Amino acid sequence: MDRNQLMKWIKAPTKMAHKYSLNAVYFCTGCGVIEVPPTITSRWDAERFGVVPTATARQANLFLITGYVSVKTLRAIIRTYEQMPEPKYTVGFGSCTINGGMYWDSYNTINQLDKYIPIDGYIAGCMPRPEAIFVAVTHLWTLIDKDMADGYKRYRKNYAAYRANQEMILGEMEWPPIFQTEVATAITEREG
Amino acid sequence: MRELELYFGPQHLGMVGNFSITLKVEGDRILEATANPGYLHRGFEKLMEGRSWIKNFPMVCRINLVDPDHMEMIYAMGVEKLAGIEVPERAQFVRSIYLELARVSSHLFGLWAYANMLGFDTVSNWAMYHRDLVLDLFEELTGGRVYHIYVWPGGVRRDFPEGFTDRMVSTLHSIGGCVPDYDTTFFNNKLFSERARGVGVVSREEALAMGGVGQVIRATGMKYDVRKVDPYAAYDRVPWEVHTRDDGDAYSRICVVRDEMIESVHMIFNLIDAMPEGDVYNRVPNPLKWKIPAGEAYVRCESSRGELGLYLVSDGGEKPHRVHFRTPSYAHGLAILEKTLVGANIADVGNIMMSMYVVAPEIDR
Amino acid sequence: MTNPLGTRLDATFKGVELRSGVDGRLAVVVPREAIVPVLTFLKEDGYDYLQLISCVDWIDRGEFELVYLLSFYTEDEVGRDGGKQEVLLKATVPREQASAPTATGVFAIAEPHEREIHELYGIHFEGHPRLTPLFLDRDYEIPPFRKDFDTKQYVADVFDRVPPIDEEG
Amino acid sequence: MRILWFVLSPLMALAVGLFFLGLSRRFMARIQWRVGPPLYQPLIDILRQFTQKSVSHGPLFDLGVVLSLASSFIVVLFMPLGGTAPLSSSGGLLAVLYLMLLGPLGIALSGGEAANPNVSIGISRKLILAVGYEVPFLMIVLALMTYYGTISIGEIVAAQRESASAIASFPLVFSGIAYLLILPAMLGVRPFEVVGAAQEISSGPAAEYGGPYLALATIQHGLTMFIGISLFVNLLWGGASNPVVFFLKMLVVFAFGFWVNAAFPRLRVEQAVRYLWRWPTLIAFVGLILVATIGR
Amino acid sequence: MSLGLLLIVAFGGSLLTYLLGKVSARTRDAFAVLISLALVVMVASLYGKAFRVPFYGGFLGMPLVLRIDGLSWLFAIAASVLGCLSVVFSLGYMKGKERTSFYYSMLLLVIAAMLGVVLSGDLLSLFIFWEIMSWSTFLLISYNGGPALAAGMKYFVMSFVGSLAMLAGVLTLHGSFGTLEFTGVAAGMSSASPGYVLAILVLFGVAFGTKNAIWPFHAWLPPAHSEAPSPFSAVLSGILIKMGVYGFLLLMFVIVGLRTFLSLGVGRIEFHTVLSIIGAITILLPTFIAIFQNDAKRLLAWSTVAQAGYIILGISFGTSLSVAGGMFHFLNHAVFKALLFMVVGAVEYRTNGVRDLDSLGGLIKRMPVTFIVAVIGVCGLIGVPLTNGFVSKWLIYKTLILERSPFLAFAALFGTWGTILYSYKFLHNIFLGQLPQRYEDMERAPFTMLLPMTILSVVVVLFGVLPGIPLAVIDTIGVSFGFESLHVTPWGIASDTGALNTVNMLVAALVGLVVVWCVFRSGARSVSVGQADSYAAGAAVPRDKYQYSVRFYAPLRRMMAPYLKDFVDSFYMRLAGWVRGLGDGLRRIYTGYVGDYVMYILVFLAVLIFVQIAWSPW
Repeated sequence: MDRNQLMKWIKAPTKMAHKYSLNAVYFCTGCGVIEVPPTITSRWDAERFGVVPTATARQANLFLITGYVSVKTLRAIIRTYEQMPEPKYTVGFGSCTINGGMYWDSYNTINQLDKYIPIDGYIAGCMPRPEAIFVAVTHLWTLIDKDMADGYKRYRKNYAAYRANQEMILGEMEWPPIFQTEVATAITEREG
Repeated sequence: MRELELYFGPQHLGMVGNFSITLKVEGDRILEATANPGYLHRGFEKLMEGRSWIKNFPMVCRINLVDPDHMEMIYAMGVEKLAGIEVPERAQFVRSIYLELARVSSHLFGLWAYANMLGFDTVSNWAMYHRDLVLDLFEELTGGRVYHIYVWPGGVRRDFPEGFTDRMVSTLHSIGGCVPDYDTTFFNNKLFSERARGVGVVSREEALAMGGVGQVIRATGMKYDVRKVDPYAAYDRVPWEVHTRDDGDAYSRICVVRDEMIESVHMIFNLIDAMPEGDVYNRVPNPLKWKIPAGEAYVRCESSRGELGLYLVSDGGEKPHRVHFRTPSYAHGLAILEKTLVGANIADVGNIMMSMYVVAPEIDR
Repeated sequence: MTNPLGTRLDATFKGVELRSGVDGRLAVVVPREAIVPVLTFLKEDGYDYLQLISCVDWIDRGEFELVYLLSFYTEDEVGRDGGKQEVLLKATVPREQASAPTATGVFAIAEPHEREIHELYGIHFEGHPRLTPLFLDRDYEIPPFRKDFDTKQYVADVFDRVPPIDEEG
Repeated sequence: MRILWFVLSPLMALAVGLFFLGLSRRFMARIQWRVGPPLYQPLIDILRQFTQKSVSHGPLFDLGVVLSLASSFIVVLFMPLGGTAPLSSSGGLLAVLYLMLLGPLGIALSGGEAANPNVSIGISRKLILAVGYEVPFLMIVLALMTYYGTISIGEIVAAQRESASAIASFPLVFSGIAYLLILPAMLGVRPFEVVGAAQEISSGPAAEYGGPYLALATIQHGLTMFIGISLFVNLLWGGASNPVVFFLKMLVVFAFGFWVNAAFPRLRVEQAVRYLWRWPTLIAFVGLILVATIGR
Repeated sequence: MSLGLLLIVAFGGSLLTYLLGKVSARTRDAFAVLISLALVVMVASLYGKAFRVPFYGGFLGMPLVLRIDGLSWLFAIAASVLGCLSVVFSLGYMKGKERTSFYYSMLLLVIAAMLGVVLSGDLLSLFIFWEIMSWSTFLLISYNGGPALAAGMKYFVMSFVGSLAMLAGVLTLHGSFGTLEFTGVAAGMSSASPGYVLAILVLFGVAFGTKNAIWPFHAWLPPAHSEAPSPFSAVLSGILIKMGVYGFLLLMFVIVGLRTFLSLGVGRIEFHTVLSIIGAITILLPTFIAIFQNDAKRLLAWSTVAQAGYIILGISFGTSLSVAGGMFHFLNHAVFKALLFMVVGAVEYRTNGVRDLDSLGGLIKRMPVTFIVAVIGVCGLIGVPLTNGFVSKWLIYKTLILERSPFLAFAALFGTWGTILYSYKFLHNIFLGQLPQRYEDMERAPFTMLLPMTILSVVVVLFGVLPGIPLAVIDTIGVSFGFESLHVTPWGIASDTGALNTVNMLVAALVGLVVVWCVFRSGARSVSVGQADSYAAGAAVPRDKYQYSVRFYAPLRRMMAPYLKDFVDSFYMRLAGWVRGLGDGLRRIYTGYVGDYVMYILVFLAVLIFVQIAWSPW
């Protein structure tokens, strides 16, 4: 650990802990997941950087949305995302999450994921290589350092809009809104 | 009496792929299992009807992420049959080698998933590492790690590069050198066999009645393999064996996978020895304006999980009229799994599912 | 047609039409009502493997074509050359009020196939034990695999209409 | 001196427990041809979890996990860690036996309020597994207490210091072997990792824990490891005269108890119990009979 | 305070309650509470006294004597307090049920009879009160009719056998010594031959063992406990069956005498060791049967059998620690088991009689106070440190270990692990997990139910933190039996071979809890969510279907079920034809009118007198 790192640890231990303990929720949303096992096993060993998969959304703080999102999956993704404890970070994986990618004209996949949940960063490509996941992780570190990985704050702030978009596609959802919008605004104002 | 409905997937560590099983449970016994697919449904077959024959090649491999190469192969076979295109002899050999490599990589992925289900991290890490070595070979050959788009109507995209066969042989040798390690730690591990024997038993009658293929029926002692029954590529040019086990349980299935992997490596060596010189590619007409005469075809090949079929209909236009894949996981995941899980222990759901090697995107398409 | 199976089929069932097959298969076209009896007959004849039930939308002719691909399990290394022909069974269903008898009583594996066709083409299978949705989460006015369903239009109408989130607002 | 230990021994248990957690991850990584996380990774994880905003299902959900961790700390206070135990005269080993079950019970109560069947299944498995390893464990402990004629841990340690350590003396060697055989089950490592089986029941009791709850549960897991190993060192390996030696002895036992984690798959719970009731019980039973008939 | 007055108040109160019930239900309720409260006060005022008074001059030429000493005071206070709490609890529970007057008067009669049993100073009055107790108990067990009647019949048959054995014992003693007063009999026993003492012990042991439901006489208990009205189950399990313990203590240490008792045996087999082993079996088997019960009250009933095993093990092992432990455990068990039965009663009351563990769940959201007292009761049952059960079990374990009986200690300790299993199942399946929709707007338990439960739970903790209070009383009893003193301190036991200090533990626990709580609160605040927001693998939680409670210990059940057949019960059931024939005959006698029952009792007493006269040569 060099001096620079040490100073960062002393200045903002919370932020550093969030950076070096990215526990990813294990959800194989799309075909991008094929590169997740190599990433977490012997060849690339993401555990070196504290990136490990966790069993449930409650224990995680990183959501790798690996690839195209069908309507049925979107429901599960929203549920999972809302169950993750804050602060939480999302990374869209592959071109399908950006604009639909190869399935831009499919009747069952949504095209732009960030209309429904906030995304902190995207990895381009189809299929992104394991190295790209590491680039994303290091980039996420920078974002966390600069307080720019604020997807969860945006979600709270614009929850009404997000919820409206979700209901446009999914119809009625089985669970009530997790934030009362006024409450959400108040919390945001208080914490800045 | 309160019923318990337990969701196994989609967001579940025991679920490889985006799939869900709804279990109705009493105690730790499963009373009823309902497969709930569709999380990965993209309507591939509909999308392919809107794209020209050649543009579908990048599409088709994405149906199955763990074994995309057989998807390319089956589509190329269908197109070749409809358009009446001949494939050069060397290309047949190259295709066979390529597909067997794909089978090894896919089986190693299956081993990862299966060991992972049992919490056997060590073996799953090894398997994934060895799969990566195979992926390196693919990357050298085709330029892609996962999706290769290497098989082409009329042959393959390019011949083996200089020295590729030597590197392939040495890689396969180094993986093969670890087979004894796998055997001692995994296949012959007493605790493992206790865990896998007698679990998820599918009798031969059940398997056949519900359209089982691949390891599921080979584990019941049935020597059914499309590569033998309906040979394609160069599988009838070299000697090889179909491996079977007799018990029909999870242990037999995973052992069939192990034997097949070893057989594939031997087959690759034999294919390399027998490979003739020559072209690997027959020219096809301008792909952008390619019209294929009206007709229909059903082709099949043996993917890493069993028989893979394609029903292809052309109405004489630039695009296919109907594409329908018959994927092995379809029968395994929707019919056989539901039946086998009834009466099983909840601890064995992942165990049974991955021993059948159910791959979700194949089912959903 | 000098196929022995074809002759027997012709003799047993009315309205069975035999066509030259698709690469070596015996293509049999039967009326909708005869699907189950013919399938039963073929299963008893050794065709114990239903590979696929497919459906083709011939919108110009105003009908769906149900395709049953029948094969058999064999341990014979040259199964196809053993003299037994695989069978491709076809039946047409009108596009309006599309319905067909279910084959689940004959082949257990028909269940998910028919469920899928019901969902994607809207063909009702009479007597099917559970015609519940299989893949889809949304309701589509036209079943999506029909030829008159335009996916591009649908995407523009549904997914592209969802507004992006206005971060400032 | 005793007051000092009151503060020191929980801190030592915390540090060593977390060190063991980190070490176990590193250890597993090396066997799996990986580099593995840094040794202080659990610390980072706990810090991260503490600052995450989780959900609470009710007062009991909070209280149970606190109770679980607190009781684990109290158990530590009964242990002489190379010195005197702060609570040496408060019920002895019998109280420890009871307090050890408060840890799982706290988690069980807390998880029960979460209304999640995965949690309930995990707890049911935990209790069944505990019945499995308690049979040999009670036999071992009873053999020790009968042999030395006391129920105080401190006195058992002292008695071993006078003669040989228990595992090196004749009738108790059986108990020692049995303890080593059940150690993986007590630590909850594979093949006995049935409770938090992530691939089967989504990490079981921890399924609803996030944020500070998970942090506390992780610490509790570390302490469970610490207690299981330090009980062995104290009861069967003669304890130690200072904390450093004690720590080194624990390290050896840890390595012994942990290597199976990498070499075996997870068992089903009834298979695990069946194993525990076979060889370890038999050996512990032989030890107990010898102690009861021959005596000291 | 005269003992006669006490009994007159008790029995008269019972009768008056019935009569008042004809006038007004509210007056009757108030009167019943008042009477039971008066009994508590009267018994409490007798603390520390020891005397005997003749009660009735010449019943068949034998004086009936009442007496009080430490032992009978301990049982009397437990009986009266539990009786009082049970009456209070009944106010809510019995609301709207039929035949309430009969119920209250019978409940008071049972309490009066128990007081009579523990206060009687000779074997004849003991026997008379014992019979009144048995009969009125039978009437209360079969109060609900249907299966309750069958359960009552089972109880009656076994109780009858016990009574016969006791009668034979009484008559034998009278024939030998000519007196039935305890002191006189004790004097005679000290010079009797060991074989004679053993025979007497066995005869009385059958009677007391049947009442106390020790293995193999336990078969009546599970159905009886589960079918009786819950407040009475509390009395039944808490104190009534402990009359058997009282009988054992009386027999072993007062009549036979400590020294004789410990030296009794055939060859190398000592009688008290055999009894200890029976105690150990009584712990193990029922514990593991209890784990797989689906009926909350039946689970508790089996647990009662098992806990009775601890008591028998303690008192028959015969060291000062173990007897103290046994007696203390009797007291503790009375407290927490009554508490738990009341908890089930409250749940039953609010759910309209549902006590099936498979169909409840999540009631913590609706009955938080009931849940808290249930946790305390369960902790006492398990013996979690800082509850009363810990201290009594600790005493028993310690003496077993130090006296080199590791196998008995193993049975006792392992039984505790089984206790954890069924206790958690009990808690989880009723209170934890998902709340069924049909209970979503259920109310809390009424105050008359919460009050007795709260009092009992306070006692559980109080005796756990300051065990010196009851142990001081128990120690004096032990000393009067001839044991050496225990060195009781307010917070436990001082001893060289492992002391007990609960205050130390309390301080450590409080400090630990506060520190951990502070650490926990220093983390990020969590958001409160309902039960619907739970992990369901990415789906929404299915309503009503997200509770794991059916076959909670299924894997263990598969392993153990073959060995857990209650073969004693099946043995009795092999006699079913005979028993049922008898039962049918008897059922025809029961017309449902109290007057008839009273007449039957009188007839029975007449038969008794006849027997006495006819067999006067004895």
